[in-house]
Amino acid sequence: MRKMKFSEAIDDAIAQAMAADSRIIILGEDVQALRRNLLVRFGKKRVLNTPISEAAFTGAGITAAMTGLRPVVEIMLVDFIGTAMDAILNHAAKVEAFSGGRWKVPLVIRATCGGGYGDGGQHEQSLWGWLAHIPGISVVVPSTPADAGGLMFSALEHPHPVFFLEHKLLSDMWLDYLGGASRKSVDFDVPFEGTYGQVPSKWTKIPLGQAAVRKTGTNLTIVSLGVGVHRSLECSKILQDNNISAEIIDLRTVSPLDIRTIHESVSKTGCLLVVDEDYQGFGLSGEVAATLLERGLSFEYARVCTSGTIPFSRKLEDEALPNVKRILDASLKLVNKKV
Amino acid sequence: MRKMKFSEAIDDAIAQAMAADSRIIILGEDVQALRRNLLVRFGKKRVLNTPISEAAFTGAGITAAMTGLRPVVEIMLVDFIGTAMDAILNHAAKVEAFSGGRWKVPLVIRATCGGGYGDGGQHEQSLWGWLAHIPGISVVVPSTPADAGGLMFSALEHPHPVFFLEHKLLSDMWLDYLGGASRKSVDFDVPFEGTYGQVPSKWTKIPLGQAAVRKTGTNLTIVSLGVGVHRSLECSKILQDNNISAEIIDLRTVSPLDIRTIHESVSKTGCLLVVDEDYQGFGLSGEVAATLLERGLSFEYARVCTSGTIPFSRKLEDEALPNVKRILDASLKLVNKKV
Amino acid sequence: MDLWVLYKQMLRSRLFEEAVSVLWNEGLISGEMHLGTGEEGIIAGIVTQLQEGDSLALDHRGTSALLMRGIDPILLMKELLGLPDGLCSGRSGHMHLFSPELLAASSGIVGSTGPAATGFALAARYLRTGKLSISFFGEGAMNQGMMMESFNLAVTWNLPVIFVCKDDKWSITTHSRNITAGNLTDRAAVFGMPTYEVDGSDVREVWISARKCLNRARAGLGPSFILATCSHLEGHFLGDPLLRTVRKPLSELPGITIPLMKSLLQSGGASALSRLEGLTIILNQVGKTIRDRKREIRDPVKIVRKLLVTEKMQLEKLEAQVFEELAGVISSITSE
Amino acid sequence: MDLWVLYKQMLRSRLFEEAVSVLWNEGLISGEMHLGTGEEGIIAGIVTQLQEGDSLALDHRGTSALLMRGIDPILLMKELLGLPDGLCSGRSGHMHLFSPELLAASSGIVGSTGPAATGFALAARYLRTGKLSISFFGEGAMNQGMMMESFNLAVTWNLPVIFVCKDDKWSITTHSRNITAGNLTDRAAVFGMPTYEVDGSDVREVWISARKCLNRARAGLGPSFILATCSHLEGHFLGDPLLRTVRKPLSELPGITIPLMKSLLQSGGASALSRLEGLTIILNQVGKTIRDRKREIRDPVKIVRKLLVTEKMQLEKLEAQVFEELAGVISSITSE
Ligand SMILES: Cc1ncc(C[n+]2csc(CCOP(=O)(O)OP(=O)(O)O)c2C)c(N)n1
Ligand SMILES: Cc1ncc(C[n+]2csc(CCOP(=O)(O)OP(=O)(O)O)c2C)c(N)n1
Ligand SMILES: [Mg+2]
Ligand SMILES: [Mg+2]
Repeated sequence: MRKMKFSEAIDDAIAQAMAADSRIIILGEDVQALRRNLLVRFGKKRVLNTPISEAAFTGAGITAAMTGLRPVVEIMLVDFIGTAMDAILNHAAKVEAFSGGRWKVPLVIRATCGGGYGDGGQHEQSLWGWLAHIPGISVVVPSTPADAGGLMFSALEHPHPVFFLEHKLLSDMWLDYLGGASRKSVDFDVPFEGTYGQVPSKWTKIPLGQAAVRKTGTNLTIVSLGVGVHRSLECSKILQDNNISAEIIDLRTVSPLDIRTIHESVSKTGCLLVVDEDYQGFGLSGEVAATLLERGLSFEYARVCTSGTIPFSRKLEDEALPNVKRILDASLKLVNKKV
Repeated sequence: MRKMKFSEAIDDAIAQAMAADSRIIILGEDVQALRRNLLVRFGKKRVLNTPISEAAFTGAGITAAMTGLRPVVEIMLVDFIGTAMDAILNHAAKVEAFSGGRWKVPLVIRATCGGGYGDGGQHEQSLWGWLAHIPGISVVVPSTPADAGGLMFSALEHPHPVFFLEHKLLSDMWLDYLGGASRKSVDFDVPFEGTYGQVPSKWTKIPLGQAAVRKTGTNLTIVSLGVGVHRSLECSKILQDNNISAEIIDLRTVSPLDIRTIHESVSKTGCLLVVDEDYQGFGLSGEVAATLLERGLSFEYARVCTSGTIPFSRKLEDEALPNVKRILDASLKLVNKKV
Repeated sequence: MDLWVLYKQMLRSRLFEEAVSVLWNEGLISGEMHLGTGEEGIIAGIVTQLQEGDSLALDHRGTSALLMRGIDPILLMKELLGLPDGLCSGRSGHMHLFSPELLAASSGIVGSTGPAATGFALAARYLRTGKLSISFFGEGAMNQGMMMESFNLAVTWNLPVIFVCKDDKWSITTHSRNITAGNLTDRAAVFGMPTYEVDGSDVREVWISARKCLNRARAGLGPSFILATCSHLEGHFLGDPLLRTVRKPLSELPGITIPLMKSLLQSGGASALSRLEGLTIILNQVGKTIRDRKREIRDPVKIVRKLLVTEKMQLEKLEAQVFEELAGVISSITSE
Repeated sequence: MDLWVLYKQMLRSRLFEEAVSVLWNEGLISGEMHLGTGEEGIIAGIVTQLQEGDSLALDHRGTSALLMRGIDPILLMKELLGLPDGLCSGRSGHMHLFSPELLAASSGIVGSTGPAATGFALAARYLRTGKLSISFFGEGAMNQGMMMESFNLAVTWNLPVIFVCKDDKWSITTHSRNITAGNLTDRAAVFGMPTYEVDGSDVREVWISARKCLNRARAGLGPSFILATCSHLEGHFLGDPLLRTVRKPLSELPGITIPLMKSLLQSGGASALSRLEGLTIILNQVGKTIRDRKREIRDPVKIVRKLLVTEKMQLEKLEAQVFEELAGVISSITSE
């Protein structure tokens, strides 16, 4: 076992895969600087800087994947995906269906996501539920270094397009790159448990579509992902002090959604709280509820999400994102409802 | 009272608004042909053909709206919005929030949507739930000529961005333009009740966020929109023969969602079926369920949606979209569950 | 350059698409239908020169290129008919045809063949040295951002792509010149690619320019651009509203002119002059369509046939062969 | 051209942004921070010539233009600090500044000022004849599809826009020339706009070219394009990783080089030669940054100051005024 930082683990998993599979290449803006450790090991033929042309290089990644390469296309911040959305919506997600299943798109799109460092509403979105709405793509959102590496390792062998989202608040590499970490006195509410941790000495696949139960409990199921998992864990300690035992599920992948694990838990607790940093409406938080209802389950339900454009001011931002206080309030209210 | 076709009603409402408000202009690909009736009345300064540059002209529509015009930007098929998604996601939807509420974007984006005429998966998407996920934009999906005109009339006075989606199967103008209606023997399953009907002699606003109860009933609530409303109505007749009385709610706007009307109905019937032509996961069908659960309602739930890329073949397409048979099966199963 | 091969491929494509037109008009093919009739000279001049391992990014008129590239016409026709044993199991339709064997992908999104061909070429550079990709698109697509981005990307990365702009002057009902600034060949050249302008109705011209581009790409010297003019015999798509008006004025015009006149005369709106201007735009659209038709469209199939007509026997034999193939396709489908 | 006015605006902007830098480094401003220090010559040469009713589409370096356009510096500073009584109630931050009064909108999305300025100009043509809009963006943004689309759209519609490309040679850590094909001025010119290339460190050059563009736009003759070179004194953003390495090699380098060397020597991967090539790219990035620094960056504020230094009294008075304004801003905020 080794210990690694969040983004370091991802790059390390990619390095292991790249060493074994010469078809893997990385392309995106500034990747020769961002992935400099991969550049010096695998050469500039496999780590390519692109122009600021997301539509063109994402689209190119798709057909390159269709004809033998395994590209990792980097979109710095997932917020920028709007410029390449046609490639995702109408191409990456649809080629396999259009071709009657004959042609696959083994493409990884890597992007950062999430807020909590005061960068404003065009640079802190999560969008994972939004992306998952499109049939034909998987969406991965890890919350620990070990998961990040293992899921990336999986994504690189997955025969279909995978969106791999890396929460900036978990990545000191990204916070550093964006200039934030160069200062002593910034008050980002970083969940340190997610930023650094044990990873296997050799990467193996963590299957897409398998949630992890981070904490077992009996009174309440909290379903979350990314930074939300750490906020929920923090909250569960306070709940414990109030004799409320929360079970915490880390989805790890939004799509495919591990509904079995959620179902089992909610059957037991009868109470579901979804903690989702993505926008509240028409997304992940609703989908979890609907899928359980479809399976005939009856339960109390609440959600803590982001409801509007994320404000810049750290204070307003903190109130807008799912924070420990909001999760706690919602949990208490929910559990009281059940009784 | 007059009678009008679906798209004719929309254009007529726009004409009435344009005559009263000189700031309204229309821009988009081929609009000088598509809106030729408006062109000859209001001149080419107010009906502008654009290059095939969705990103540029949608983006331009936003700032034009911010500085005094009231543009109606046309995106022929909503499927093409991928190319202009950044303008929607990061600009139209966010300017007001960023400016602390000081600057508004009174923009209408008009596009066609929906399938049922065998055009394939890149040309028949609905995407209304997907668009509604983005905070800051309203999404309108009418199902009758009268609603289409009245909601467009409203959209043109709305101070925020509105996506106005026009189902192609309801619009013989669009089916004709796309070449389909020029043939005698095509078997498109057009719901004729939605294509032609009475409209007021003078347009007045139908407020955004107000659903319409198309049929009252006691055993089951069917929530739908667009073509789905007509399919559901058809289905309700068969249900009636089986002594099942369905209440049918036409959402008319996806966002804002008229949760009050839905709540009232489901409180009564205890049984909710969402019929949604948009993709099933992470969208409208889940949101309706979640919002009711949040309000503490307990009910049986099912949904009939589109689950994957829409296939080209008319037969496969018909099976993929919410058809009467699928709605009927789901309704019966749901009602039986309740008993 | 073997004119017989070229003619054969063009004729195969033409007859196939004429059959498609009949089936579509009969209502046996659903949705929109964009034919490539009129652009066969461009497609043949390029596609017949491809090698195994080359790839194709096709737009909404991909049928012709797939046929010439060697797709099984029965599979293709079955796909267009939406049959479960079609090329893509009836799931694609004519705008989204895919053949992994031929490395050919289509898209109905205008401009998307730019990125697609760029990605194909990127993979070729790693895995299939000397192979290349073709991007086919219309002149209207030149205004799509991702297309221009692709020019930049392909040149920067020095990729083996040939960008082929099929200029039929129209983007559906819009005269492209009215919405396009500057000259399109210059627009491509400014990225530092060699460019060619050819009469796409003359397959020989296309073939010769394509040859240079292909050699360049195979030698690893980077992308090039061809602008080839053409006219689409069936207008933008089957049932093209402008063509319909021109072809069947008596049945089509009343539906158009009555609401038009009503709207023209309605009180409230622009000045009389502006209204007339608006009307002029519409009349111009129709007028241009009429002139395009009258001006004896340069049909690439007829043009190449004229060059071969002296060898009557061979020509007849070839044409009989092609007819027979198509008859075989049709009967194999109808017999099932 | 009044050099005193130009110098005053540039100095106001410089001092304001230097204060921002201090506050950011103190951790009082969150997120990223892109300053405009070094591009004041470009901004001043254009913005000081604007009239009421003209509009501004600003990129991620919008502070400077807003100041020169007359924004209340207290409101602006409060916004950057995220205070509830800031320009946008603390909801925007420096990348998304909006002022409806000044018709100024910012965006952090690279390339989006193209469409934004085009839309502003469209509205101006209808509602504010003779008024125009400015699009500011970097040379990296020229590869963004929507930017090129906007060139086409603005020319086609003959709109009063001035596209201003601030060429600092860098897109974050990427040398833009490596990912850009052809010459950027030619790329704009090919759409049929007049284009100008100027040394953006010399506000006089910018002013003169801008004058021509502005006159043209006001007269209804359509868009133009200016490419103005500059260097950003603080690199891409505050805490720029390349600059940090160059400025504080001792503290920054170990964190970078140790993993780099480990990875360079790790078994499995490319040949030794390819690895060295990779390392060279990184060293080149840093090297170019060092050279940029060494080559005595042409500071536009210093350059214009030199021209005024003979009038010592007036200069001192002006500078005192500007200092005082800034001091007022700071004290007004801190006193609250
Ligand atoms: C992104 C996008 N916008 C609009 C359309 C609708 N559309 C289909 S074909 C077409 C015109 C294309 O013109 P051109 O590129 O010249 O090709 P042509 O049809 O003339 O061969 C348009 C606007 C589309 N399919 N995709
Ligand atoms: C669409 C998009 N892609 C990427 C980014 C990340 N990004 C921010 S600034 C920048 C570089 C821009 O370079 P340039 O246009 O030359 O402007 P400069 O920063 O040099 O002034 C990049 C890639 C972004 N903000 N938006
Ligand atoms: Mg064309
Ligand atoms: Mg730059």
